[in-house]
Amino acid sequence: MKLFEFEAKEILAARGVKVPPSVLVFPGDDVAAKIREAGLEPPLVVKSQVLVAGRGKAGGIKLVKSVEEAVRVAEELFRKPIKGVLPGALLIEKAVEHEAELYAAITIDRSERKPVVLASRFGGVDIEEIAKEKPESIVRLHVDPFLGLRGFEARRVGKALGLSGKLLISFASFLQTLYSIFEELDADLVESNPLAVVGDEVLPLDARIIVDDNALFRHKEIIEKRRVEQAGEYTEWEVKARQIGLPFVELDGNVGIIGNGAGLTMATMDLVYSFGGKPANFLDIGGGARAELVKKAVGFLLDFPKADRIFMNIFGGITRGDEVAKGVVEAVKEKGLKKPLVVRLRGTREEEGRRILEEAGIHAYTDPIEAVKKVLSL
Amino acid sequence: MKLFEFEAKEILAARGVKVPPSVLVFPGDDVAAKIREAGLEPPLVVKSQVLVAGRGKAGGIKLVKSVEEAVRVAEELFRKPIKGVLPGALLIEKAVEHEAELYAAITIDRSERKPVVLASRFGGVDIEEIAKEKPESIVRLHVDPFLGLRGFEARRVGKALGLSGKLLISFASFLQTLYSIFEELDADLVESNPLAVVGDEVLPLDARIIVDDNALFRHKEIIEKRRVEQAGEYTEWEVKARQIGLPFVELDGNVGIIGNGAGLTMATMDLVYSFGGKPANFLDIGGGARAELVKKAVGFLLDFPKADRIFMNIFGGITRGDEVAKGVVEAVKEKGLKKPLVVRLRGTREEEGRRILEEAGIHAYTDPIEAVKKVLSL
Amino acid sequence: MVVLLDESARVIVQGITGREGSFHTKLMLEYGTKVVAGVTPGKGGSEVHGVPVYDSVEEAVRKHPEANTSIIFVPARFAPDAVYEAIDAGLKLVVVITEGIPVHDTMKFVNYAKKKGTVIIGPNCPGIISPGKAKVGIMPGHIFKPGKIGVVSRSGTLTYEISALLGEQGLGQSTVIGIGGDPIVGLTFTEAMKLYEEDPDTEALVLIGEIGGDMEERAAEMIRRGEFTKPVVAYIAGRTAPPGKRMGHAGAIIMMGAGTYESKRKALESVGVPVAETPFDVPRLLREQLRK
Amino acid sequence: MVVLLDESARVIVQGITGREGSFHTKLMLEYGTKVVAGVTPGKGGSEVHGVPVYDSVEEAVRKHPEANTSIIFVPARFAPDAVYEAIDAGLKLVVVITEGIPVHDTMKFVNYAKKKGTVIIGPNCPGIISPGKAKVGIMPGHIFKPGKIGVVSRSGTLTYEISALLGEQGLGQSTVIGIGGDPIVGLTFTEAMKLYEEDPDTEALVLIGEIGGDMEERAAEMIRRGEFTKPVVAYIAGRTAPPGKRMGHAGAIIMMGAGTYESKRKALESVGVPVAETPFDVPRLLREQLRK
Repeated sequence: MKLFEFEAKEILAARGVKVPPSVLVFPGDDVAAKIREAGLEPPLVVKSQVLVAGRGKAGGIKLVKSVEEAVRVAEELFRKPIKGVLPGALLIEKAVEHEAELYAAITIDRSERKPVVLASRFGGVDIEEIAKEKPESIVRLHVDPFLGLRGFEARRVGKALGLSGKLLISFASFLQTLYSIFEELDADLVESNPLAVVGDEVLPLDARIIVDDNALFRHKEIIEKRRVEQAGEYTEWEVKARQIGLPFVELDGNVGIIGNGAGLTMATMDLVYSFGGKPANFLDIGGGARAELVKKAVGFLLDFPKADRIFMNIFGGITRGDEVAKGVVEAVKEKGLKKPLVVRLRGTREEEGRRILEEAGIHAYTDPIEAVKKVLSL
Repeated sequence: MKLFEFEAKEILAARGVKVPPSVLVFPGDDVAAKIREAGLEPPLVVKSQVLVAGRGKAGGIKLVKSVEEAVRVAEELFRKPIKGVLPGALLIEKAVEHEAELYAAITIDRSERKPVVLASRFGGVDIEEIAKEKPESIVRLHVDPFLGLRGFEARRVGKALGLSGKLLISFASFLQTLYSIFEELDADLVESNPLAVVGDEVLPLDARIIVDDNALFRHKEIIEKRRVEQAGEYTEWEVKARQIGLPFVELDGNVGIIGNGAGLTMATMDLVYSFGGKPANFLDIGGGARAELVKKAVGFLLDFPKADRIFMNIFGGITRGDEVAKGVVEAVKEKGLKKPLVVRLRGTREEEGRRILEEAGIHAYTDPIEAVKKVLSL
Repeated sequence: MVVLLDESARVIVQGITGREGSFHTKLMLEYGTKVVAGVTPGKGGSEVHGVPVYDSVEEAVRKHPEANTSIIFVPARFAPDAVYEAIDAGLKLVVVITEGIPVHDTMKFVNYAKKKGTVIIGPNCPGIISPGKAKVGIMPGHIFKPGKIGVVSRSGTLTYEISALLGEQGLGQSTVIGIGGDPIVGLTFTEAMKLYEEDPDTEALVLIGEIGGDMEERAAEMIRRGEFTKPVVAYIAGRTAPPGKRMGHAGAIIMMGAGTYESKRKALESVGVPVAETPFDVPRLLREQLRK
Repeated sequence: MVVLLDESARVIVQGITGREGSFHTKLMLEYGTKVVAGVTPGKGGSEVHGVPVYDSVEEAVRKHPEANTSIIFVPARFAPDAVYEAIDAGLKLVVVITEGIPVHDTMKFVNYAKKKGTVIIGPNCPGIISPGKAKVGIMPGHIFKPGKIGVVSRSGTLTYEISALLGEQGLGQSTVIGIGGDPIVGLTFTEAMKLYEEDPDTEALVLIGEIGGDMEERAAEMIRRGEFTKPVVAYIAGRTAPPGKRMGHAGAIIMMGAGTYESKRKALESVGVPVAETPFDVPRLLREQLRK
């Protein structure tokens, strides 16, 4: 679960980190009044609270010189989708003069299977570019997950960035706070970019936290506190899918895709692509799906307008062919066969599944190549 | 810092542990009304909220059969000092029928330098007696402080007590909660005795938590939340001493004691005792005490009525003799030499200190034996 | 010999009384796997498909000292504890089927296992099978045929798909390992490859990768260093997955610019490993490699 | 040879720029201790009494590879980090003067040090002195005289008191260790005794104990097992401290019925160790032991 910038900053502030003074505004708010109440003096920064990467480059962050300009820009940003998603709120923040912009993050190094601190003196711009062009400028430090990030390790990172004196202490203490958030919130990523240098101290101008979805049961307070709903992260159809519990990702093409298992579903997309088609989505029914779930998934794609045809690719291991077939037949019965549906079915209870589908007038392929050619020819 | 029973039970309940229904009453409360509001039906248990050991045996816990009796007993307990201290509150609790009483605690094993789980099937009575008479009935399990108490280890303890089925799971989960409190609150001790067995579940009838004083800076919320002040743990003069920051313990004798360092102060008490005297207190000015602190300590004992004489024993290491002497002289100047004061002074800046004292008419001994004989002869 | 698993496996099923645990115990027994004990805390003393159930792994091992392997079906919240229990009881191979374990928990128990010398497969994996010898996992056993090809995969269903294709074309398998789809897994590609390299019964290897992470790049690096010398064919799922989008599980997030399809393909091809366009091209490419 | 500390000690002072750190650096230098570097994060580049200051122990050790010992004056909240830093930098003896460290923190770094092979003295201790050779601590150096008696103590001021008495009566000391008054300390009586047993320059040992804990009982047990064979005299403070009351620091709480004065005295006397009635009886008892 990705947290919004303002949520991440609230979490930092609750742990004693100084963040720029700001106010959160919602659609319909009297923006000028809110700015005055918060005692914010221009220049200000108006920031679209969306959860897509590259928000700044996409025009979601604007510097304004007056309250009037802030009001005008806020109206504009509320109506401006960033990479397809509209913000549920805007963060209006005091623009802070600063001497330098650093980068600091804690994430998990999958290969080392340890937490890793990443830091750079060149924050603020696209850190991925920096990582490619000047890999030596990225400082990495692995952390023993049973010991946590100790103070001297945090200072070692700061020293490697060339910091000294009080700024070194401020940076190290900030890193330790990031780590404590990383650990306490089961985060996949805790990041500040840019992390400004203001005199002897660091000040996070932006902050990102991604909490491990699998650990959310331990962090109900995050969900309970959320003031901005799904908006800001998902498209309209993705929101619908999440509401009925389907792991669905919207894409740009026209071929609806259903598979079982993330790997096979991705492979199915790749197959469509390599035969000249373009997938409209990713939809994985997982392992051991029952008829009910299959019905829901197929029904959803029958409704999903971007998909003008559906390609369903199932290789049953713990997923049973008969359950899959029953689900497909029920979905078609309920929604009607509004668009072409090609099914490829193999694995456990393949024959029974095939029979159920054929009885309902749906042909089930064995060979996926044959099936993909068919679906693209329609 | 010792937590009251009701505080410990609030902490357990906040972590999802079921505790007996109860209500906390303060002096002046309408006890009958409070019991009714809380929906408690007799039989009830009225418990004096004091922090001394052996509260039950000293008459601080009473079973009552009616609300009227509860009111009467509450009035009585509010006026009844337990080992010298009056309760600031009473906990009135539903008396719970139960099949057995266990003992469970987490503390620190100093020798192994690890957390240790202690558990017994024979809770409820004096566990120290059980530990002496049937040491084999106490189950001990050491915990790796970097891993914490893992579920299977907690179940191993339960199995060793002879538990099985759902009761085993309930007990193990209770132990893990105790451990999480032990760890999160930096506790010296987290204990439940008796821990009742009610059907398939455990239910703490009593609970004790002692938080490491050195770690209180991490747990300000505990101090902020405290509803019952010092009362219940310290005598009147101990409370006064704490208010001015002196580590003072009241004892039964008549010889006021001041020393530097806990070891030397205890040794000074022992010395007084072995020459036939009885110490009135323990008061340690610690290492490197300045004149200001010495003045405060001497002044305090000059006022303390139980002490009819004062024996001050200083061996200066980082503590300087001149600073000690200055403090003594100032205290005597302010309070007057209300009672005999014998000073033994050695170590760093011994001569200067001696000179300052002699100028003020106070003789300073070098030999502690001579000094102790003198103080006891007065 | 085969990799990690053969007829000598004596298996404890942790979480044996649950729906999945009980069902797959039956299937493992039918396949011929020697399941010697089950564990479900609080249910000690019962039986599942003739397998005795204990309250703890410690007890199970005491009663069945020949036990050397564990498979875990315990729900995500309790699975990390089950892993520690298996490690501390001295079991040398632990297969974690459970899906949805918080990654911080996995990170910790995987580090712990390493220190203690236990091999973890998974979590969120189909398990391991040495066809005809033993299966410790949830894969449909009949799909796999005995042979000389090793398969190591980040994806469950793709493993079945590709192993079935291989079998149909006479390319049976020595050992097939589904290492799991989570961001952190106990056994990585390179660690598995070390074992396949040493296994005389494995002639060639199929690597089934996915976008995200850098396990495929590290596999290529290992081949470049000459530490893996047998023929390899790879397939990588997710070529058309857009960057930054979650593809169903965290194993497929692309982060920090690393782990793209192109990066993985380039790395593997640069060390002479052909990368199949679709899963269905794998058998053909493998035959070509074996002919060389 | 002496125990743990001799002229070869090359010392780093952590927290050197603080009031205590700077003051005692001066006294240690005056005593002849070779203080080679100081550390205060953020103050690297300065100097204290001619000792160069660095931002980290790592840096200090890089510049002064002969460093082998550290003494820590860092405030309680930051002291555990300083201990880990010293251990990770490879220092083999770390003396923790700091008072008031949470016992959970101490428990962790002491366990960590053990794994890494570093000896911790303290926390909340006066340090260690080998009279005439080196002093790594805060004790007044002039009190101690070189000789053949080992002193190991849980109390600071009692150590000074008793060492001074010994010195006055011609009983100089080989090494005096104040192990610290906290509930958990890095070096226990028995661990120290192992070192004194092996030290040819120590002829007899004075144990200065306190009520609480069971270190004195364990010392007696060690003597019973024949693992410590030199003459021993003990003094135990707190005979008249009432049970269950806190006597100034947590080291003196009596818990769970163990650790009473009587239990300690009985244990020691049962293995032939005389327990002095007062600190002032120690020299006489020691002479009697040495005469045997």
